[in-house]
Formats: sequence, C-alpha cells, structure tokens
Amino acid sequence: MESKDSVIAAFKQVPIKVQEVDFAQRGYHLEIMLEPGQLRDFAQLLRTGNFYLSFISGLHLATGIDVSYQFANYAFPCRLLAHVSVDADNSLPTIADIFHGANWHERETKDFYGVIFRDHPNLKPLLLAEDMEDLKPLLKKEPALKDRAAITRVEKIAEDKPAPAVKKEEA
Amino acid sequence: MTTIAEQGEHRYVLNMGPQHPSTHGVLRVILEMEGEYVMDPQPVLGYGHRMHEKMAESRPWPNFLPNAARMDYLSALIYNHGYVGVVERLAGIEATPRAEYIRVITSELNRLQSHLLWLGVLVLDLGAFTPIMYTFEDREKILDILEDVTGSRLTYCYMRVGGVVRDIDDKFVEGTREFIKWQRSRMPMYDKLVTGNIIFRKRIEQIGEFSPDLARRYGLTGPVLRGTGIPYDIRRAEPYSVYPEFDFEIPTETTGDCMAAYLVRVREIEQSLRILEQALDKLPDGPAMAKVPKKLKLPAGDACYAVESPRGELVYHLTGDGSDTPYRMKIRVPSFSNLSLLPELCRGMLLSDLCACMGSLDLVIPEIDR
Amino acid sequence: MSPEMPTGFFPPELLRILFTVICAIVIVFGNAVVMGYLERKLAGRFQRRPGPMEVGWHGILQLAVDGVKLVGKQLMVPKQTDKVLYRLAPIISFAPAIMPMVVIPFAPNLQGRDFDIGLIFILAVVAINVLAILIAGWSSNNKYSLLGAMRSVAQNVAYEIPMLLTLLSVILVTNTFSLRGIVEAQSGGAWFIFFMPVAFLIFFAATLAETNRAPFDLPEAESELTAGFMTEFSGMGFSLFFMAEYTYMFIACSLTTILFLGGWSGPPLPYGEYTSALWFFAKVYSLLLVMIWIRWTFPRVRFDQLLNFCWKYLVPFSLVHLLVTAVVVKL
Amino acid sequence: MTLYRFLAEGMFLGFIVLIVFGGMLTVWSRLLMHAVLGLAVVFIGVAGLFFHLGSPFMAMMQVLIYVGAVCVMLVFGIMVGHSPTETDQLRWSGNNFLLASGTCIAGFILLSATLIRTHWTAAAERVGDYSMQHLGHAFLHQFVLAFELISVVLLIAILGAIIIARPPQETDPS
Repeated sequence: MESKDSVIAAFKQVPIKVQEVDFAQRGYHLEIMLEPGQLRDFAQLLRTGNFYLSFISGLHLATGIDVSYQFANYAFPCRLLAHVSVDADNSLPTIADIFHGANWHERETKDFYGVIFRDHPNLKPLLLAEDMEDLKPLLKKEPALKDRAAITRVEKIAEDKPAPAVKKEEA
Repeated sequence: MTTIAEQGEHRYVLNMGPQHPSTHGVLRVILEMEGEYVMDPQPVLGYGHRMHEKMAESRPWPNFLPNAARMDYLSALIYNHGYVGVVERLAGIEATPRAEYIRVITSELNRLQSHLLWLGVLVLDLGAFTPIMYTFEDREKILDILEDVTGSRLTYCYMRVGGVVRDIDDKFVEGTREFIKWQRSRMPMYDKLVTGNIIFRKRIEQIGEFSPDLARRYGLTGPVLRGTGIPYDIRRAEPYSVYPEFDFEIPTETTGDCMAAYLVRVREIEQSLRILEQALDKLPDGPAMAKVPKKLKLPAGDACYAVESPRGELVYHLTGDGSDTPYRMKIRVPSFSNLSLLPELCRGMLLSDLCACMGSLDLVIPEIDR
Repeated sequence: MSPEMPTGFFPPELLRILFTVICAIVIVFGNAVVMGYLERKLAGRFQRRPGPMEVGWHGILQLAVDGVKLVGKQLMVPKQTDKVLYRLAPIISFAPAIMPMVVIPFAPNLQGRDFDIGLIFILAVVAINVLAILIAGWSSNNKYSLLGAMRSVAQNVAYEIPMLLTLLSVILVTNTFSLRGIVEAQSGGAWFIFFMPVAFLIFFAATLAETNRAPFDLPEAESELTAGFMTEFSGMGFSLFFMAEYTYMFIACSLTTILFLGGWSGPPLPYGEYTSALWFFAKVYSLLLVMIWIRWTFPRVRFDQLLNFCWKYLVPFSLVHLLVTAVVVKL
Repeated sequence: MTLYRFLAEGMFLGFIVLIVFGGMLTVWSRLLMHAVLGLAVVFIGVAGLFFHLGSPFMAMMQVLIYVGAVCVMLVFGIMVGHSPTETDQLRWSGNNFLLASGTCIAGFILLSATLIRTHWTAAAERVGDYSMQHLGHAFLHQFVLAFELISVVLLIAILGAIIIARPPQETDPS
C-alpha cells in the first residue's frame, strides 16, 4: 500500500467499514468499525501493508467494552483507528502473533478492562501486580456509563460524507 | 547457583532490578542466563505504575495538566504539548502563533536535555563515568533557562490550552541563543571523547541490530527506529504545531544497531539546535495565550494528538462526552513499545551487551509504567 | 629464617622485623588514604567539578571521615551467606597485600629485606588475592558476586601470562630475581623502558587487568554486576577490599617502577641512601595517576574483548618480545 | 634458647598445626568449597615449612602454583557447578570407601617406609643462587623430573576443574 487511498481501496475489498475523517479535527485519518471476526484478517492486511501498531486501548460503554486499535505507517501519513466490540464472553482474538508488539498492549488491556485475548501466548498481568487480576481499574460504574452516541460527534458524522470542506470552516 | 531443571541444567535466573544501576529506574528484568549469556530476558513492569489514565477519567481535564509532566520526567514539556494539543484539537481551540512558537522552543530545549542525559547515561552504562558530568553541565544550562520561564526544572507544567502560562522574555531568548552557541562548541568534544573512542565503538557497534520489519512488528518509533533507516518522525510525518515552518533534517542511519541509534540521537541534537535557532528568529509578537472560555467543556467525540517525544511517538487519545471530565484518555508512550522488543532483541546476548542495548533504547521507566 | 644466629635475647634482627612490619602497615594505610583522596580529587578535576571540598582544607579530611563512617558501620552478614568465609574473604584479600612491602626497595637503604627471589615472592603473595575474590564472590551467595568472581579469575589467569612473560624479558637481562638487583642493573639512567617500551606497555596493561582497574574492571562492573564480588560487602569488609585494591595498585606500580623505570634512581639527593625514595614514590604515583586518568576516561571493555585482547595480542606480543630479548641477550 | 630460636620453633609448630587443621577441614568438610579451602590452608602451611627449612624458593613456588593456580582452578570449577548452601552427601560405603581407605593406607605405608629407610643428613649451607643460568640448569638437568611432574600436576588440576564443572558450559568465552 502506497497511500491512504490504496488503503481505503484495500479495506473496501474485504469489506471493512472504513470512513475517512478530518485529520485536523481528529488527529487520525481513517476510522474503522470492525466485527470481532474480521479482526485478525484486518491485522493481517495491515501487516502486509507495512503498518505498525501504535496502541491498543479499551473503552467501556453501556453496551459493553470496545477495544480500539491504532495503526500508523512509517512511509506515508495514514493513522487509522479501528473499533471492535468484544464478543459476548468478553473476549477477542489476539493479534500478538501478527504484530508482536501487540503482546504487551493486549496484556495491558486485559489488566485494565479484563478483556480476554484468545490464544494470547502469555496473558499475565503486565502493569498491575499479580494479585490484582480482578481489579480492572478502567471499568466504569453503572451511572457513569454512556453509550456510543454520547461520545460521538453527532453533527459531524451527518456532514462528514457530503462535504468535508465545510467542516473546516466550522472549526 | 540455582539451576532450573526444566530449562536445562545449566540455566539460572538472574534478577536484574528493580534496583539495578543500568535499568534506569524501577524496571525489573528477569534474565534467564547461561553463563554470561542472556538466553531469555523478560521485563517486569509496573513498579512505578500510577494509573494516570484512571486519574484523567476521574477529574476535570485541567487537573490532569500536572500529571502530564510526571510520566516521562525527561520530556515533560513534550508531554505538556501533547496534552494541550489533544484538548485543543477536541475542543476546537487554536493557540496563538506566539504560543505555538514558544511551545516548540521549550519542547526542543526539553528534547535537547533529554538527549544529553541519555548520552551521558549510555556511556555510563558502558562504564565511563566522566561524560555524564559533561552532559550534565550542558543540561544544567537548559534547566536554568527553562526554570526562569516555567518555574520548575524537571516536571514542568507550563503549557495551557490556548497558549502557555507565561510569556518568554528577552533574557530567555538571549540565554537560549547563548546556549546554542555553547552546545555547538561542545559537540566536537563529545565526538572525540565518546564517538571516537575505540572501546566505546567496539562496545556498541553491531550490537542489538534489528531490521525495519522487526521495528514494524513491535511498533518501534523514535531514534531507535530511525537507526534502521526509516526517516519516520512525527514532526515531519504528521506535522503538528508550527514544525512545518522549520527547515530541519531527520537524521537516519542504516545499520540498526546501538551505534546507529547513538549517531541518530547525537545528530538530532544538532537538528534541535537548528530548529531552536529558526524559531527564535521567526518568533512572532502577540499574546502568548488565546482567549479560552473559562469553563471549557470537552465536546462529545474523540481526538488523537501525536507528538515526537525524544523516545518516539507519543499519542494522546482523548474521548470526551460533553462534560469537563474526559470519558477516556489513552496515552500511547513510546518506551512501552520500544521495550517490548527487548526479549526478542537481546536473546543470546552477553550481559554487558544487554546493558548497552537498554542504554541505547533510552528507557524512562515511569513513562512505561504510567 | 636467617642463617646467622644472633646471641642476645632480644636480637636486632627481630627489631628490624618489627620495624619493617610497622612500616609496611603504615605504607599500606597511608597509600590507601592518599590514593582515596587523589582518586576522588582527580576524578573531580577530570569531570570539571571540585571533588570533595567540605571536610578540612579542600576536603583533605574526607577520607578520615569516610573511614570512621565505614568502621562504625554495622557489620552486615546477609542471611544465606557462608558466614565464616564471608567474614574471612576481605581479610584474606587484605593481609597478603601488606607482605610485598617488606621486599620492595624504596631506596638503597630503605628495604625491609633484600630477598634474592623478591620478585617471585611478590607474585606468589599477590596470587592469593584471586582466591580471596573467589571466596568473596562465592560466599556472598549472590549471583552478581559469583559472576564477578568468575570474571575475575578468568581475567587474572589470562593476564598473568603476558605479565610473567614480559617480566621474564627483564629477568633475562638482569639475571636476578632480586628487586634490588633489578634496580641496580638500571643504574645510570639505563631504564628498561627505553630498551623495551613494548614490554612496559604490555606489563602496564596486564597490571591494569590484574588489579581490576578500568577499563578492565569487569569483576566489579557496577553498571552490569552492581558491584561484582563486592556487592554484599559493606562497612569494614568493603573498606578492606577497597584498601586491598589500592594496595595492589601500589604494588603493581611499584613493580613497574622497579622493572622498567629504574626504581629509586634519579638525580642525586642529599642523604641519597634514604631520600632517593622520593624518586621512587614520584614514579609510582605518576603511574598511579595514569591509572586514575585511564579509569575516568575510558568505558569498560566487554568480557570477550578483554580476553581476546589478552590471548590474541598481549600473549603473542610478549612471547615474541621474550624471544627477541633472549636472542639479543645471547648475542 | 634465645627468643629468636624460640620464635622459629614456635612458627614451625604453628605451621604444623595449620597443616593438620587444613587437612582435617579438607577431609571432613561437607562443603566442597570448604574442602578446597582447607587444601589451600595445607598448601600454605607446607609453604611455611619450606620457608622455615630454608628453602624460600620452594615455598614461593608452593604458594604460586598450588595456592595461586591449583586451588583457584578447583574453586573455579566448584563455583561453576555448586550453590553455596549445597552440601555433598557423605558416602562412607561401597567401593568408594574401600578405594579411599586403601589409597590412604598405601600412601601412609609408602611414606613411612621411605621415612624410616632414609638416612637424614643435614644439608650443606647453600647460598641462594637464583640466576637464570642456575635455575635453567637446575630445572632441565638436575630436577627435570620434578619440573615435568609439576606440569602434570597442573594438567591434572585443570582436568579436575573441568570434571567438577561437568556440564559443558560456556561460562566465559575464554
């Protein structure tokens, strides 16, 4: 993959839901909504496309835990953020065998959210102590939980596709 | 000597850290050794874990400003920069041009002092005591300059959303210009004393070599990555602040060993000096603080802000929900990914080389633990 | 011990022995104090800082204060150590360090005893130090200590060879093991350093390694092994090792002075029988200065590099040197 | 008896005690490390005896070779393989017992026989001549067997160290 457009094209083929966002406002170029089943294929695609894993993080929503994967590319500016909702049993397939750096990021996410990464080689606590496995500090309490709509820029998404140019003036 | 039956008779475990001179803080590495060869190094993190991300979620966003300085104490201003950057990006605020220049100037000074400290510490890891004193002498000058304007020497809390807390004065500009001259005059000495030292070269050349692909698998960023020949620097790749207005190079080396990372950092010192020079020349007049609503609420939505810390790519990912408290704040720290490479990189190495490798990765442990 | 039998109840020979022992101890402690101060002060100078300045004039009493602190410190014996050996190790290291002082000729008339195999005596006594380091490393029951001790022995065994070979070159010329004889062979400024500078360099490098000084300070490499074989030692145990190290440095430099720099010889002084010791000390401390200088300038070499340097460069060179010397002497 | 003589005799006795003590340590110690260090004590005691008997060269060689080389090699070998708290089982049974006691008794008888049969004569006063010519001559003519034996002892010491450190280990790339 040589440019952002070819990345989008590659995703469209899979198909993966990809949306181009304004970098000046969001700090990344592509936002992606993934199904858990697509995760490994997605990672594999990025691996062949010479992306690197920037981070993995979680997001506790009323509907459950979302895990976000951010990738970027050394060769051209293309930072992408992928959201995956965890499976019903609070688990996701690991990508630690595709991006070895994911090993620690997944362990961290397990520490903070309790998300199980299936087939992870070594899912022991990383940052927390061994006996704090049940702490899951970043899970929010019931009243603080919000759903996805509450943390999404509603008005932006409506205008996103038709006219990205308009958005700049608003900012 | 304790032997581990299942790993073969003559392997033993050496516990390096959490208190060890060359783990640079409270990092513990469990080394499975065979004689002096490290067969399996496993870092153990979390001794300095403070859960900054939870702190960010549990209080209004301005209260996180001091925290930003306490993750990586060597590049506190760059962490400042990233944090105010992400809030500005999410809230749609723009800092004044002068403030952006001041941010860049202070950030680069911060980067310089971090690189200087690293230079001394790396050589100290290799057993030479003197260069760290010389680099500290230079570093003191930076700290003095920064102290005058920010009020602190290590954990700065200088930048605010919309600008910086205090405008710089002529004394600062003069001091910085003087420092640039001084630092340039010092570099030939380091060249002779460190780079040209035969023992030093033999200790770090062809040690800890890795390929661009390995870097990609582990998400390496920063000087270590540039040592493999990839000119990836957030300041160029995803320009932020006023960096596009400066003319500077991204030093790269091709060998990917510790020496390459060393050379890249040393040349980066010169590039930072160049940026400083240009920024001081172009410094615009005007207020150092934009008009920002007093009670700023974070709008719903998320934003990333990536900056180039001395150790690599630092990303703040902030999710707001319309209140003044972040819903989620993720901080991607460069050393975390850089260190995760260690088990693969240092397998089968001599203990001394492991120290050299960890020195060249330039680890700051509180940043990894957060 | 001595063939002649004095008749009196309290023979002068005994007095001489007592006096020699006292002098040896004074020299050992005096050297440790001077070196401790010199090292810290010079390190300070090399690093563009003043060094110790607080206690006494220019920190001159710093060492005394440190000594009091170290002596007053609780003797820590970690739980899992081999208690007896752990306590013995510093003593075994320190005690033999005093003995060579007896045979070192400081001046024509300042020598405890002119031993006709003085050189071998020194080498034999100093060899015990390796055993002490091994015991210290092993008895501490600490893996860093053990690694340091093992490095130490590998290094000492390796560097003993070029050291002895270059030493033999000198012996071939002087034809005696007596230290006084070696010095006298160089009288009139015919120092061996002028005839065999290569041997001098090899010998000096080997002594650096033998005394575990930077850049060959691998047994106590603090950035890798925290403090090597000394990791578990504190208080008096540590200070004995510390003093032993400085004494061995002194001995090494004395040997270098005797073998290559003409010992006490120098421009004549009044009462030269005794005062020419000044020349001796001047030479020894210049060499020690070089050692300090090297330590504060160079990084540490890696272990395989250290051994490679010895086996691939020093040993062959010293062998060739020995051969050449033998040929020259025979011709 | 003068004080001087008295001291000399005292030192002689001291060295004897040292040797016996070291020997007992060597034989009875359960820790291999202690045993080797006991051996070192024996060597130093023997060196002292040599010294006392007016043969400083032998004494120095004893210290240089046996303490400085053989013992160090043995200790080195032990350190590679054993932990400080690890003790060896005493095995006073079977072939080991028979072999050991046989060897000891045979050695004792042989030495005693030699001792009894020898006519002891006081050695002539010898002025130490340690010039290279003399030493070379002595080593390669008069004492060539002893010289070769020392090399064999050193070889055995090295082999012993290797055997003790049985697992073929690349501890140091030396």
